[in-house]
Amino acid sequence: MESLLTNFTSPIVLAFILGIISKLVKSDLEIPESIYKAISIYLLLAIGLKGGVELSTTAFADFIWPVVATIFLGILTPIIAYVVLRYLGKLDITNSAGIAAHYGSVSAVTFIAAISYAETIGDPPEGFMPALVALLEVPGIIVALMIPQLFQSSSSSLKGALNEVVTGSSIVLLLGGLVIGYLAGPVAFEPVKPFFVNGFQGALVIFLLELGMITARRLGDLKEVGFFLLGFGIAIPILHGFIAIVIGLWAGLSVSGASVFAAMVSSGSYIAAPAAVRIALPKASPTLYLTASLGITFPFNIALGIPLYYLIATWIGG
Amino acid sequence: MESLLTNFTSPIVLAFILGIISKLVKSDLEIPESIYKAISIYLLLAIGLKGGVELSTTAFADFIWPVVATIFLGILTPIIAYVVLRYLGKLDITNSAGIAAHYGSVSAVTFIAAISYAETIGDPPEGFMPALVALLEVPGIIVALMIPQLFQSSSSSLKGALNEVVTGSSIVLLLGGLVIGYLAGPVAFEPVKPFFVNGFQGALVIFLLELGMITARRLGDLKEVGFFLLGFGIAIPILHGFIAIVIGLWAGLSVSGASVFAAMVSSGSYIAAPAAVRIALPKASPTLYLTASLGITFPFNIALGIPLYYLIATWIGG
Amino acid sequence: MESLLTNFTSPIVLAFILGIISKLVKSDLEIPESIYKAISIYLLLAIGLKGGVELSTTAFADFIWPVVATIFLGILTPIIAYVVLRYLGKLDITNSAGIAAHYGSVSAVTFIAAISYAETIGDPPEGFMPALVALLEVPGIIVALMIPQLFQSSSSSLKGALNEVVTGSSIVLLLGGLVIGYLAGPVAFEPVKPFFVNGFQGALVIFLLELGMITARRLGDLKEVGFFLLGFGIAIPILHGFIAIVIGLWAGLSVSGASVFAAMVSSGSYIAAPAAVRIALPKASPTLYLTASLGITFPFNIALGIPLYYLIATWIGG
Amino acid sequence: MALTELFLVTIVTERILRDDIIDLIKEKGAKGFTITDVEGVGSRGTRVSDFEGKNVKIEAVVGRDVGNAIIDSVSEKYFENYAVISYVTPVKVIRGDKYT
Amino acid sequence: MALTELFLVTIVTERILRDDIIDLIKEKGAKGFTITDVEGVGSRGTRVSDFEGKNVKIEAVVGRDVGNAIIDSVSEKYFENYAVISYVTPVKVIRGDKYT
Amino acid sequence: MALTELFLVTIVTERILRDDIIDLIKEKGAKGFTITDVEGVGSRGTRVSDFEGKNVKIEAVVGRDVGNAIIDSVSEKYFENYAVISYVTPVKVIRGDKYT
Ligand SMILES: Nc1ncnc2c1ncn2[C@@H]1O[C@H](COP(=O)(O)O)[C@@H](O)[C@H]1O
Ligand SMILES: Nc1ncnc2c1ncn2[C@@H]1O[C@H](COP(=O)(O)O)[C@@H](O)[C@H]1O
Ligand SMILES: Nc1ncnc2c1ncn2[C@@H]1O[C@H](COP(=O)(O)O)[C@@H](O)[C@H]1O
Ligand code: NA
Ligand code: NA
Ligand code: NA
Repeated sequence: MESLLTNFTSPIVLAFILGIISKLVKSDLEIPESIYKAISIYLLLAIGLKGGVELSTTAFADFIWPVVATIFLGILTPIIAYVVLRYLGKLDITNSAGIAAHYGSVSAVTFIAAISYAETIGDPPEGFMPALVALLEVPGIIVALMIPQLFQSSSSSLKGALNEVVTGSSIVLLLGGLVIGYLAGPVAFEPVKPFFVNGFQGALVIFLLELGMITARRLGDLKEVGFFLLGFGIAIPILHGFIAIVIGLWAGLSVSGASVFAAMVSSGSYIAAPAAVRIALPKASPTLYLTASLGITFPFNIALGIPLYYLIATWIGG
Repeated sequence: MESLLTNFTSPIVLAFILGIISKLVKSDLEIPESIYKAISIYLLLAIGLKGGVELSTTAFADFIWPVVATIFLGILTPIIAYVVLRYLGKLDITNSAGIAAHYGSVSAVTFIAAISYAETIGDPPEGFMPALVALLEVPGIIVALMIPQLFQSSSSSLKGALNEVVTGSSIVLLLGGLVIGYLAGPVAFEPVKPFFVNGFQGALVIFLLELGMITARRLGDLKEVGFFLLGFGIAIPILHGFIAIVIGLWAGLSVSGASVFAAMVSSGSYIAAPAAVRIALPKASPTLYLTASLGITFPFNIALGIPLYYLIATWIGG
Repeated sequence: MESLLTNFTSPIVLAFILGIISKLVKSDLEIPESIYKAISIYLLLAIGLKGGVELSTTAFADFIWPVVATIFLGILTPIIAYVVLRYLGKLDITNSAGIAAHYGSVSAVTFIAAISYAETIGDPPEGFMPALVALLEVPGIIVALMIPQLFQSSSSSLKGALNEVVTGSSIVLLLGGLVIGYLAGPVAFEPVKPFFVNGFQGALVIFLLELGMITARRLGDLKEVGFFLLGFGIAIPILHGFIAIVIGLWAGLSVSGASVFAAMVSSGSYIAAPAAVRIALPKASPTLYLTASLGITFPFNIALGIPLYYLIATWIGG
Repeated sequence: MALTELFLVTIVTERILRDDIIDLIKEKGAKGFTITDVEGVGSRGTRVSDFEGKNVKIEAVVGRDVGNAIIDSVSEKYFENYAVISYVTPVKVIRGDKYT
Repeated sequence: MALTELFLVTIVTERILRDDIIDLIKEKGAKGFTITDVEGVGSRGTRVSDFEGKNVKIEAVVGRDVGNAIIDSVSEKYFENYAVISYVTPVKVIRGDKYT
Repeated sequence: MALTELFLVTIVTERILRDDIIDLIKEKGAKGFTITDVEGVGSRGTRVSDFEGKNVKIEAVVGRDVGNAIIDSVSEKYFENYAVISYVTPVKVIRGDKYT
């Protein structure tokens, strides 16, 4: 419980709430788009670099099983999501697949928030977690987008969409950062460390302020999407998170690692997936998939999910 | 005297001068608008956060009187400004009220510059000062905009204007920062501290470089506005500053606190007020009120006012 | 040799390569223009400030000869470049002069990269080097642009072009920073130091990521420009670098100082010169001069030149 | 592809009027609009936006009556005290019926 | 100075379609184009770009046939599922022959 | 509301020419202008701006003579060596007398 409160006194969570409020009161506050882009470039590159430096001092054996677990969940979660949407939610194939693609992929910010939560409570996860994020981003989207093809010979431009994802900026920055950090190693990383490490948490505050504002716009659509999706957006992350914790611990992750793993697996992508789905499944409603992943699951994870996964992980694995 | 020189070797003041020069020599140097906006968001949020963290460890009794003093001066200063403009300056009601609104409100940057001056000379003010800035921003504008209504049943859209001010980004960021800092407290603030504290003074340098350029554009209008306004832009801040020091000390502020208080009370708003006045008093000339607050009073305070108020405060209260 | 490897594990060089790759794989990654501009403002101001602070504690005698050497090379290098282009390369007068202007001036980023290379290997150069960069930027451009005037009474708007260069943002920021740093001195610089010193190397990483992307666009033009220019873009910096080392050491620079001096002298401008040449010599082909300075010489210097100059300097002067 | 004859109403004005103008054209019946950040110089120099000369350009494809209603009330409401220019161009629009 | 009668085709659409539309108009024979970042509101609310309502405006000066080819395939390909408006204006162009 | 028949002269060119073109159109008698940052592709690839393809669009509402004067000197001065397109559209302007 106490750890839940910790999360609510975190400037990151509070900034997210401030962002929502500022939109509700119709403030003219806005983070310029170029700044928003710059901060996300900075955050992705930073976790990539830090992850890479860690990898350079990690034995391959230590993260082979987490890698396997990640790929496995990247394939499993979109299928779970699809089945739930299609047969419980009675959504059509296209929208079910479109939403599933989001939950098969990952929200980098949720991951980052989970990392900084773990660090704040003094229990940092394994250093190679960023590598898993890069790994988790793509497969889920591919799986979900392929589903409609089984049922209908849709002329969906799947290739174009994948292309979009694989060369997407988040992949390039994460993988690029990982490689740079790996090649540079701790010594060469030293001089750039102040920029990428000390400023990190603060930049995250500004970023979540903006995400709060973006989320606020989505909240207006909540009534449109109906109760099922609302429940879905909360139940699925908990389910996926729970599975991720079990598998993560089994794969040898620490309690902290497993809870961060749960945060990323349970999260819904809101950059890579939307772009891919918009291209591959133009008939899928952006209002549905964006509201679910950005309007419901994201705030849930930031505010409650992250500490919750940590509690569960401690309870199972501690 | 020596403290005056200190101010002139301050990178902040020098950057401001560099900005003016770069425009005078028609350099193509320009700070992108999004960067300018980002820095002002950063600065406002930072002082808000720091103020909030301080508040979380301050006794209510310590700042109740400063709060009263702030509100009182927020009402008094626009009236003084109006009377001087209307009856000494013979300006019409609309322009008098329009300019008065600026001097009733506050320039956040002048406040920030005053804080960092105080810190540089090793005498930091009370930690709750940012709360007073948020408090001082609005009342003066309301008072000034209401004046014309007494004389003429002007159809001025007062409500729209106020709305504009109260939900303005500076208020949201200052108050938001204060609340976040207050709730987070010193411990949770620790991880974001490097970003918001260490980078602060440097970001201010870039910001004043830009403000120098903006001010330089205003200087061209100086001849248009005539000698009265030039004198007004220098005499009024000194008068308001003096009153603020006396009342501030009486309210229990330290010498340093009183001098920072003087800087904010004497300053003229150049973001909130102009927007409000443009809407509520469209007939008031922007050339007049912007030149006064941004072209005359702002540089005066940055270069001379701030150290001057500190001298006076030491002399009276030290 | 070992120092060469050091350079290839430097995050700065690796980020540059990442930038090139991200364009080759057609990633949608892009650094917003305003961010790119902001970082270059930051970098130029930062080295200016640091240089100025150093100057404030340096005896005039120590850098009078380096100053002379700089001006001398600012006049010599464009002439060498012109002769090679015109008589070996058989390029026409206009294009020869246009390209020569670039090699007569300096690339601030190459200089910055050289500085941080020297610092990384624990052998920082003299503190006044930034002053030399400011000094080196202009003369070479003037000399090169005047050459065509000797041969043809071209109606080239030389004055407009120079004006452009002298008031260019890089000069204003470098000189401005130098003066501010000089007036402020070590003590007043202290509070802004974290921002301008600690963040420096990291900001450079982002900047080179962007420069990698810009360079990648140039690479497409490589085939167009032919082998001569390719050879020129590599041979000339080595030649100029060698001359700079000899003269630099003679002028009393340390080994490290001479190698940084070589990096700046050998580099080709890609901001000031292109703008000036485009105006003064509109008939000169941007494809030629930009590909040479940005597509060939810049990457060569970043990856190989900088450590090479250091080796040569150690070999001659060590 | 059938093209409908409609009118493109363009309004360039100070940023501070952005939202008011948007409300105005919606109220007059525009089905949509496109906004561009621009800079400009005209008879009025000073702006109150942090940066002088920063304007917005608001474009709306509308039918004749809506167009007239918009420019009438824009000129009536804002011409006297604010920096604003407004002009109309005839355009041929695909699926034009959507915008009237 | 000789002016040629040509057509300015304007397309405003979601940013995500930017490159596809560029390829399309090149393929249909446009010799060049100009792109502007804009914001907009129309019949479709939601965008998938990080920021809603962010659009691009793509303008191409073309001859009659190329213009028709462009708007036909734009409307055919994108009208049903994407946020897009497209309209045509006659323009007089200097050295117009360059663009046909 | 009375509308005047005037002309909208549009010039899209490399950023580096921005100020020169502004001076030119002022000198030719334009009372004002609007500037937009745009990107573009045309017959000339390379730009010297840090970012390739970055252009400015300069629009001026002017009378016939001023318009002709502008496009004549633009094409004469800049067409040979610089990336530039220029075209004219007839527009109906409110209070048009202000701009001639
Ligand atoms: N003749 C013109 N052509 C194009 N845009 C103009 C013209 N005159 C004014 N504008 C635009 O309209 C804004 C307001 O004009 P004004 O009300 O004359 O200050 C200016 O800032 C320009 O952006
Ligand atoms: N009537 C209109 N006038 C000007 N622009 C429009 C109009 N309708 C739509 N747009 C632009 O076209 C985009 C897509 O429109 P829609 O497909 O109706 O959502 C909008 O976001 C606007 O930028
Ligand atoms: N056909 C066209 N339609 C619209 N804009 C064009 C066209 N051709 C050129 N442009 C614009 O004018 C600029 C210069 O064109 P150019 O001189 O052909 O390189 C390009 O970068 C585009 O922004
Ligand atoms: Na997921
Ligand atoms: Na005040
Ligand atoms: Na050089």
